[in-house]
Amino acid sequence: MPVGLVVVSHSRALADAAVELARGMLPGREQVIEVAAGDVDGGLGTDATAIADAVTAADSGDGVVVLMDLGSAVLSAETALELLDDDVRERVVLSPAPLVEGLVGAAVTAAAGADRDRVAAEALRGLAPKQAHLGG
Amino acid sequence: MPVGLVVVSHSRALADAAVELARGMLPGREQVIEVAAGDVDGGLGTDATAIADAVTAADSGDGVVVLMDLGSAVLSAETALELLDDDVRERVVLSPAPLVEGLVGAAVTAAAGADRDRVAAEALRGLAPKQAHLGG
Amino acid sequence: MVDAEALTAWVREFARLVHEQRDELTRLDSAIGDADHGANLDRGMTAAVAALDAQSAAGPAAVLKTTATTLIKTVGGASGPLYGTFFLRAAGALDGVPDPTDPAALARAVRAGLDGVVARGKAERGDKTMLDALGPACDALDEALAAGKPLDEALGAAAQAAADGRDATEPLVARKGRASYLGERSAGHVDPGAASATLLVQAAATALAGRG
Amino acid sequence: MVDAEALTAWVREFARLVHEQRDELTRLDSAIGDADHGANLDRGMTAAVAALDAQSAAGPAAVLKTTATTLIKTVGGASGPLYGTFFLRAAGALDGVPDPTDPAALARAVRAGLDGVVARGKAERGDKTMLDALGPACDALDEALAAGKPLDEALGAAAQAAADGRDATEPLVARKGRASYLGERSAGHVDPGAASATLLVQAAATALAGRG
Ligand SMILES: Nc1ncnc2c1ncn2[C@@H]1O[C@H](COP(=O)(O)OP(=O)(O)O)[C@@H](O)[C@H]1O
Ligand SMILES: Nc1ncnc2c1ncn2[C@@H]1O[C@H](COP(=O)(O)OP(=O)(O)O)[C@@H](O)[C@H]1O
Ligand SMILES: [Mg+2]
Ligand SMILES: [Mg+2]
Ligand SMILES: [Mg+2]
Ligand SMILES: [Mg+2]
Repeated sequence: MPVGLVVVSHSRALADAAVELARGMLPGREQVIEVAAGDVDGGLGTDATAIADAVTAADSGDGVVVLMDLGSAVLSAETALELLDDDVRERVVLSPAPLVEGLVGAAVTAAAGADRDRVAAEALRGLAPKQAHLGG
Repeated sequence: MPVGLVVVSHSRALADAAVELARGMLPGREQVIEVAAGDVDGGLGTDATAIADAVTAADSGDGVVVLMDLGSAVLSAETALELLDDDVRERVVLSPAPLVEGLVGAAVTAAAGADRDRVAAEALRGLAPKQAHLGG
Repeated sequence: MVDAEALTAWVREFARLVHEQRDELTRLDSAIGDADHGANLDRGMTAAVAALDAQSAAGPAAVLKTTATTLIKTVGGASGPLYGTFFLRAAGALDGVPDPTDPAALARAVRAGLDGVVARGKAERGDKTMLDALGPACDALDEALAAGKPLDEALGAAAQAAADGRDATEPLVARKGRASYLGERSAGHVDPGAASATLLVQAAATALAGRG
Repeated sequence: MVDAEALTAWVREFARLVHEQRDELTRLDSAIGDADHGANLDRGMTAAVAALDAQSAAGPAAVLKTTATTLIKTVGGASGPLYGTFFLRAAGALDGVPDPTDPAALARAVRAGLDGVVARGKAERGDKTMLDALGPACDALDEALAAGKPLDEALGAAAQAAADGRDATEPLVARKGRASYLGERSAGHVDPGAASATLLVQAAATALAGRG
């Protein structure tokens, strides 16, 4: 089973749009990408219990890579790990990759059947093409 | 006049949501953030003429920092520069920063009146807090 | 005796103070953050009180655990996982303790909560966060109890230490959380989380008075 | 004589071929990209033809410039700025030239366009992009004209070189554009941009035949 992905953002609209962009790279291919975004009222915020649920839904036994936007999304994702069972928790990587750019690389790599560490590594490389092109 | 920002994305929804997130950091403060996102039909894509227009709208004489998602957004932004007058072009920085994380830092810094190079530098630092926290 | 009922009273009093100070907390957050700390915490604590009301008789650890999970779910901002972790770790420290109603057990629980906030947020004291109020409060509580002071007095000292710590955040430059994006410009404002953490300690002093 | 009318015929023929091959281009892009290359380029070239129809009599450079700005605006994907830059730089190379209708001027314009694609995309030949068709086509055109061949023959050689270059992309690993995300898995498929670039050169061979 492929590695699952979870997108954590303060903004549901942002997460959904990032997933749409990443899915554009996977015409006709399957990939689990769960979203946990927005606060309980649908405003800007994050909810660790929703993140824990998304990780559980994304996990098929081969692990999950979680991408977060910034700030409290990271704190909530860490808190979500605390809510999960030990065996699930140790299959989860919280990635410091750039949310949008990292998700695209991670999605393509996960859909191709790469393992969790390779998917996470690809997410971390997310800025590489842009940096190489702009020389930044 | 503060430095203007332009968000270039394949996805209008993504750009708008990123701007909303960044504006959340600026309660009661003003900041020019123009969006050029989506193709002419509103689908996923970029349009260099729309980017050139957004840069022109964002420029108040102290320069513009442009953030792009990936791939053809970068090519379209470069093409947009080719469509602009020389004097405007040399005030524009195309930043290889992470789109979402960089925009938040750039917006806070630009709204505080920093110059173009400081705004661009802050955009490039966009991943730093997340990386420091996660140790990535 | 710091039993489940006493802890519930503490949570309620914290919710009451947060609701009362909601606009002030948001005002502080609008200077160096995103102007939502009052709304975030009021939503979270209102939900926590509702969850405790809905819950049938539970032990001390369960009261704190319910508060934790509700905050984690409903606050939305950074203070959600941070206060959530505070209550979660505090609950863990009370769990299975022979006499959780002993003031020393309360002090250990609060210390575990503080350590949780540090582990979660990776802030140090002086970074202009809630830690700058919570940390000194914990220290004052421990010192007073170690010196044989009654719980009332110890909590009073803790509340004073929290308030002093909160006020001392004003000149600091933020190094954690949203405010850190402002760099030097974050100086000159009291940290909203330090202000709400002070309410948490004041609520303990009020609600647990006479329970030692 | 490669005048404005001839260049317009070239653009029209390219649009016709792209429309005809739209599904095939998209099929290629679905294997190593995002399955939109046919739709992108068909939308762009349809708009370019409409823009030329709407434009009153214009010189050779203006025909290419209108095509360029329309593609830049309407294609949406990477091929938009790339073909847009191709036509923009080609237009620039014809601008102010004493005899823009001379085959040598056409060859210089196409070379300028190719250099523009390189400057914009920063790809090298062998990176599995449109360059792998356009580059050899340009070389073949220059060589044939330098050897004194007539334009017809030179464009025929260019079209053959483009098709060979396109076919040669199949085993390559993509190093630019979306397909590069696939790494080794991009091998075994023809590059969609190399396929459409071949149509561009074939369109020149057809539309400019007998104009040398
Ligand atoms: N890493 C951290 N460690 C400790 N406290 C933090 C940290 N990050 C933020 N805080 C506290 O959280 C408060 C802000 O809470 P809130 O406004 O609810 O969240 P957000 O910043 O996500 O909008 C800050 O004033 C600060 O005291
Ligand atoms: N940097 C580049 N240099 C040259 N050609 C490129 C580059 N990036 C992409 N291409 C070409 O563009 C084609 C894809 O075009 P298209 O599908 O319209 O854009 P997108 O990839 O944005 O969806 C590729 O097949 C390739 O030939
Ligand atoms: Mg806030
Ligand atoms: Mg917030
Ligand atoms: Mg494509
Ligand atoms: Mg595309």
